[in-house]
Amino acid sequence: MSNQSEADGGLVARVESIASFEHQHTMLSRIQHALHSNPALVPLIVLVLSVAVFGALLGTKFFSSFALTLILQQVAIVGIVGAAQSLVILTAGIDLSVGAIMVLSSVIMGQFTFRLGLPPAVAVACGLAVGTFIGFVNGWLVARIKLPPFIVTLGMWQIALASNFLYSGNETIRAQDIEASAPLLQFFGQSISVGGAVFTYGVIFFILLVLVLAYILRHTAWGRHVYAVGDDPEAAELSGVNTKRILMSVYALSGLICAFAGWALIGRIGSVSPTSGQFSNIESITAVVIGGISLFGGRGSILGMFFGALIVGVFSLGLRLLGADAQWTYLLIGVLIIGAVAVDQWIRKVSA
Amino acid sequence: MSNQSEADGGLVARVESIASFEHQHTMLSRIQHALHSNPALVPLIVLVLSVAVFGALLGTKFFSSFALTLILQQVAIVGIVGAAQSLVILTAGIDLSVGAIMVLSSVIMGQFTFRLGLPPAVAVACGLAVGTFIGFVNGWLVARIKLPPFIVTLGMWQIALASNFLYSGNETIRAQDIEASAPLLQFFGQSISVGGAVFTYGVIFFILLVLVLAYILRHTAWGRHVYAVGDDPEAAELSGVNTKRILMSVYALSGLICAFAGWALIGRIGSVSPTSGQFSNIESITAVVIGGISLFGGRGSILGMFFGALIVGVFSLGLRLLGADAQWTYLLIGVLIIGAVAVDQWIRKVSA
Amino acid sequence: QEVSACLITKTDTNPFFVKMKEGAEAKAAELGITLKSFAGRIDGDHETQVAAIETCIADGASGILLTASDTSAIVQAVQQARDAGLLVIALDTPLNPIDAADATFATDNFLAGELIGKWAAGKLGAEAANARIALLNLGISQPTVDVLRNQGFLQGFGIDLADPNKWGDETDPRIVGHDVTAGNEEGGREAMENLLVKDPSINVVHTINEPSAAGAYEALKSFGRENDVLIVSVDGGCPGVANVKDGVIGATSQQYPLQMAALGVEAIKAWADNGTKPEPTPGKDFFDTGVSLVTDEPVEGVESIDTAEGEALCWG
Amino acid sequence: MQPILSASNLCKRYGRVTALDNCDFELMPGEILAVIGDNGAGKSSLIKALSGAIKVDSGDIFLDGKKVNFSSPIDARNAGVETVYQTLAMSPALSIADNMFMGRELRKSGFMGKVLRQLDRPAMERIARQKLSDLGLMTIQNINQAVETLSGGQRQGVAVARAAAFGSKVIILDEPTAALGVKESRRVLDLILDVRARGIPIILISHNMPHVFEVADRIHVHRLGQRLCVIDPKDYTMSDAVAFMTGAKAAPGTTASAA
Amino acid sequence: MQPILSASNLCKRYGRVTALDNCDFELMPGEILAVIGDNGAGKSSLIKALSGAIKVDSGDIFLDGKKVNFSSPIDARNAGVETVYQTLAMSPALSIADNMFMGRELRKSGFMGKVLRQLDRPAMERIARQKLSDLGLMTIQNINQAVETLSGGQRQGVAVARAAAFGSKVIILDEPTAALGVKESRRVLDLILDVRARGIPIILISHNMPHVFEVADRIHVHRLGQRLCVIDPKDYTMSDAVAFMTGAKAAPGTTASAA
Ligand SMILES: Nc1ncnc2c1ncn2[C@@H]1O[C@H](COP(=O)(O)OP(=O)(O)OP(=O)(O)O)[C@@H](O)[C@H]1O
Ligand SMILES: Nc1ncnc2c1ncn2[C@@H]1O[C@H](COP(=O)(O)OP(=O)(O)OP(=O)(O)O)[C@@H](O)[C@H]1O
Ligand SMILES: [Mg+2]
Ligand SMILES: [Mg+2]
Repeated sequence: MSNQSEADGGLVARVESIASFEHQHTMLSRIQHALHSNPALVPLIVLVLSVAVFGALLGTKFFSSFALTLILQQVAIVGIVGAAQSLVILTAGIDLSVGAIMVLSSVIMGQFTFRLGLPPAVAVACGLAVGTFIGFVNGWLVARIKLPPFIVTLGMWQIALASNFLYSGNETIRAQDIEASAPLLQFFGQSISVGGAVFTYGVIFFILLVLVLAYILRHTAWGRHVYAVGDDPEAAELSGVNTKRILMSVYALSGLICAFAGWALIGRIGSVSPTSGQFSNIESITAVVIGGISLFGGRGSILGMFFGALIVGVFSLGLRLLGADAQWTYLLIGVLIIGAVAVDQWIRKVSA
Repeated sequence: MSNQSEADGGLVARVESIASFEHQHTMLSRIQHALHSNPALVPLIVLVLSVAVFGALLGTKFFSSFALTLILQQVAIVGIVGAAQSLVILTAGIDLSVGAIMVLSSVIMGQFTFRLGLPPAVAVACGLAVGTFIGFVNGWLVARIKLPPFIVTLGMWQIALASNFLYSGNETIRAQDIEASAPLLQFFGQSISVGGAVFTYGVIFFILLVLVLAYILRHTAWGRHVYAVGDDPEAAELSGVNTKRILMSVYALSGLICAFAGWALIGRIGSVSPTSGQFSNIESITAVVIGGISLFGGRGSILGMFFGALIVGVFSLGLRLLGADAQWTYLLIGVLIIGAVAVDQWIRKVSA
Repeated sequence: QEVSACLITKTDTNPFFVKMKEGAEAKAAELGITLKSFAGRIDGDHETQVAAIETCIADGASGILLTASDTSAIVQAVQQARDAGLLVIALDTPLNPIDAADATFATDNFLAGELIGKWAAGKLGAEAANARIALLNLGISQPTVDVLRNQGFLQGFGIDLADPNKWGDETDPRIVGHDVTAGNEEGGREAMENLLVKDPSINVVHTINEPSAAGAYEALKSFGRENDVLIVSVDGGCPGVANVKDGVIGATSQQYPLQMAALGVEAIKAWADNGTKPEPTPGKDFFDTGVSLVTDEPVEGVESIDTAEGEALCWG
Repeated sequence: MQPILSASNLCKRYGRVTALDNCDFELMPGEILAVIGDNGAGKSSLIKALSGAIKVDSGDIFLDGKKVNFSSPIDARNAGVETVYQTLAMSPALSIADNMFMGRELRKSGFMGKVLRQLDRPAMERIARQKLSDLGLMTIQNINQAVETLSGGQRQGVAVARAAAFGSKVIILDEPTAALGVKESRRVLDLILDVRARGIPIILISHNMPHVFEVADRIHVHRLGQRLCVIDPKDYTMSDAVAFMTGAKAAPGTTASAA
Repeated sequence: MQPILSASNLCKRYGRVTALDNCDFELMPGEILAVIGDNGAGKSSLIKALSGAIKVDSGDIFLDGKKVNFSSPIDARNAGVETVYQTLAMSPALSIADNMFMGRELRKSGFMGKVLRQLDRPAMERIARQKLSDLGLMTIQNINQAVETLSGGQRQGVAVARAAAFGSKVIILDEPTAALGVKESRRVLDLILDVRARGIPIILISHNMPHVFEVADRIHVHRLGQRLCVIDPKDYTMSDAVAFMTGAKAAPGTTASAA
């Protein structure tokens, strides 16, 4: 027809075999490939190494089922909040209000029970609802009004925190009172012991939450859409993802998870204290980033966050047990945050 | 030659006029265009409006040259740090260590003078050098080791802050002592008054710094490269920008500016206190983002940051004067942060 | 067997706690005890304190010296430690309830506030009825010390407290306003500026601690008001006492952290050696380590020491 | 006959730039309509307007004679209009299979799918590989490769395969062969003809005149944000078409403007 | 005659994918060398290796007979090798003029330029507009427009204009006309011939066989990460070239492999 066909003439006898190159399948290249395709593996290795190092330095004081499960208890709250943070960061957002939502929800659970006299179950439900609602407002502002997540949640952080102080009247509800009249609030503080290992319900909830979210992110359409939105929102929108709905559901879910964290917090400290959680945002972001989730969205896995939270917990407890004083501990954690990510980067480079 | 030329035949008599559409040049469309092409204009408008509103509500108590220059004094430190932050954020980074660098530098200036007995000028130079060095280390880790800026500066924040407390022994150097033996340290605290308006040297430095940086970013090759690196580092690299050198120079400059902020801080609070500046990072980021600089890099202007810092200052003082108590002020500032950016977004949408 | 003890302070950046730590370390070295110190990151950070208590239990310490950031919220963790056989001594701030700890060595912060309140009222004399008061507090989360000092001051000055468990709910017209300082110079200066613009006639300033007082003074200086405003504060650190001497601060209530810490370490040693617990001050439910008003301008009816004596006793 | 997709008087301005200037458009059932025009003439803007990716300032769009108002590409897709954008619209970090099924993932049957809403990955991967093979994209070695690791041409192939697999009413292709090799381009042209044979009309934007003249039933010539004319490739030569589109010759049905 | 740019035994692997597999390469002075090959054959990888944009796993590169080791595109540019990448390498938020002069900005003369290092914007804008006009990119209405607001073809035009303006030793073009219209493509081909007339050799990657056969002096056929053969366009037809590149015919100088 046209001259293009002149060139196309060469296609008549074309060979239709699939192009293939040789592959070397050495042990090393397999490990590299595994590391590359499982972003959570690197933090896991860092975690195992750090447990081993502290175990060697501290002996059974550290390397006991009691101490190791203690770490789990210590990171559970940050970890639950970190799960919420992971979802938001995967969409290329950031949630600075997580800690404020958590503490406001716990205060509502406590005050609704003690000040308003609601049954604890209802108060808990109210707390969860408020957390979800605040998250939803965040999501609405981000998705509909198209405000930057950093600003939205920065504002919401201040709003929720101030509301928390104003509403609670800076009043702590004592553990004894809660135990006596509303033990449901301390639900996540109960524990089961196996040998020396102590698993509080909060820890169990944390682990289950991570597993469920890992499943959802990996194996459902919603999960893939969360990644797509974080990766390139415009492309996601053009290729048929309802980005607004995804964003709003992510922020609302994040709020709900934070409210659960607030409930778990009551279990952990026994009481309801409005001054809790002031560093939750920075700590949860630390866990997320050490866990290998990209702050630019779309890359990483929530299991990485789990290991990231544990790495911080291991370093904190280990250094404290080594007797480092607080400032030295902060200094070393600073060094180790950079170090952990540098190792991660190095491994990825080798495997690239 | 080939058939492609068959199509090209149509080009022989091609018309070589520049394509042009009609343009409507209404007043409104000009304003819209101006808003669109000057990202700093929107925060400026928000600023002017908020000054007008508070002025109307509060009268001369607020709308006096004294009160307005007081706001400048109150935002000068955050603003200087915000200038450093702006540079880093324009490269799509973030610097959480700004506050820590600032306070560590100021402690070094103070302690080198009083503990080591160095001449104040030398001590100041040492403080500036240390700030620059820490910034450079940040830059090196970001550019060479390719670690995420959030993580690098999160770690550096903890390291610098802990070093600050460890080195200073939490010891405050009193204003009276400094005044007596090393007034150079308080240089930025001196002021000139014009009518009721009071301009401290710190404020003047802040304004000059913003103007100089605005010039550099707009009118030098280095400035354009900063934008290019933030916009798309890979494209910048491929099109001939030495991205590593740009990143390192940006972080080092940021460190230097923070060290200057530390010096200015001594001028403002009179004394050298290791507990200052704990929220500088979040406050400077707030100013930057309210000022319309994108956290994803490459977009925005440092003048916007200037107005952003002032907006926060105006709201803080205005709300106080309206009688809002501290907790309510926090809450309202939260609302207003979101509101200011929503207005910004709305104006941009109209003009798009 | 080696005896080890833990010191857990609210923060390790406030000179007050730094001194407390130094006192405890000196005593521990003297008695041959291993001391590990922990701290929250900011005032109100009780979660880090809980983690620290757990660390001490895991570490097998004999006792804990604790200045609680949230006096109620920490109780459950303290109970856990006591159940594990550790002696828990509250330093500086009593727990809520006070018997949640085995013993309490504390300054009476309310009394500390009351002393400076009375002094300020006495200094103004009849003018006290028309005073214009600025209150520079710690933070919007209203930590316990913050409330105790603030309310103590107001009580001493003769102002109705409304709810004594929080600041900011008083309606007395003499109060110009409250602001928060984060307990440092920077916050002190900005808070003072805000309140001065709001009402330039301020003539009495209560500050939560001496660094915020120093900041407030800088603000007053820039307004040209440094000579006609009374600043009162609490702490009694050496820079603070020097500031009293220089006339920056009118009066300050001095506390004795070194003594608290030393007593605490001795108590733990005794507990580890023979299981004895310390006794409270007769007539009080805690061991009062005392507080004294430091000023060079004593007023009638308020007991005080001068700055020379204050400097001899100051801590840092 | 009624056009299946049509538009009248579309206008779209970007700041000072006018991308669509009272543009009309008509696509007849079962035809391949090529859209040609200079760079920046507004072709992509036109099809973005048709597929709901941008909101026009004014003008109406009709599908099957009924006025439609697509507020997003999802609406258009649900109405059966499938588009390959010039920018491809892929999520770089996700796999080829994920991208192909984005927004219409297959779920497992039974409990896993209904209750746990688990994706049927094996099925999605199988179908994805099948579609790519149909296009002759044999050099893709691994269907779970992230899209960002593909060559430019491979990416384009994936996008075209996606549209061809799912379009039910109209398929819009914005320069689908720009980055493709000779072999792959030929496959795409074959595929376009296949799709027409299935009765689905296609809008093809292309700068490749031989391709356009080979497959198009009608050619919409776009110039300065407007439809200049619609020509039948059998009545005009490539040279004529290029002359119209660059303004060298007056378009049929318009008064003369240039020599 | 000595090749101006040559390479031997280049290897590059991405994870499990082999992009370059012992590839050789030779560019003679003053010639236009076309590189053709299937999508994913490794053409872009080859020129990225030559221009310092990627580090090869092994192999050597020679410029003017001397072994070179470009560690970044800047090195290559400083040595006079200018490249238009397939991804174009532009900063979307910056203006056309900024992008054209990225990395070699003009400074004002005198105090403003020497001491204050101020850019000479008017000059840069003038030259940028000039270069674009030479390419016939007339639809660009505003030289200070951000690159992200340009149509795909306009962007490509800007990238080509940049390379042509600054290349002094070798110019490499990776599919420079892929998104260009008929008129603009013709301009690029004219420009390529102009550049050769100035004595500067060009490497042209293209899938457009008519273009290739029109301008190329020699054709490097790339297949499966290797140089399959180099042919003279006067000795073979397009059909032959396509057959070599897709493996349908054995390449000249190799033993037979397919019918
Ligand atoms: N988002 C945008 N913002 C501003 N201007 C835009 C935007 N998108 C397109 N334009 C402008 O609108 C005009 C039409 O662009 P469009 O992409 O529709 O052209 P096109 O005909 O598809 O060109 P090509 O053949 O090069 O793809 C161009 O001048 C372009 O610069
Ligand atoms: N960054 C990368 N990571 C992983 N694989 C890559 C990367 N870049 C290229 N590849 C792979 O290397 C092979 C060669 O890619 P290359 O881009 O060189 O092909 P090409 O010949 O330029 O193709 P096209 O004509 O489509 O542009 C492809 O299989 C591609 O998937
Ligand atoms: Mg287009
Ligand atoms: Mg290529």
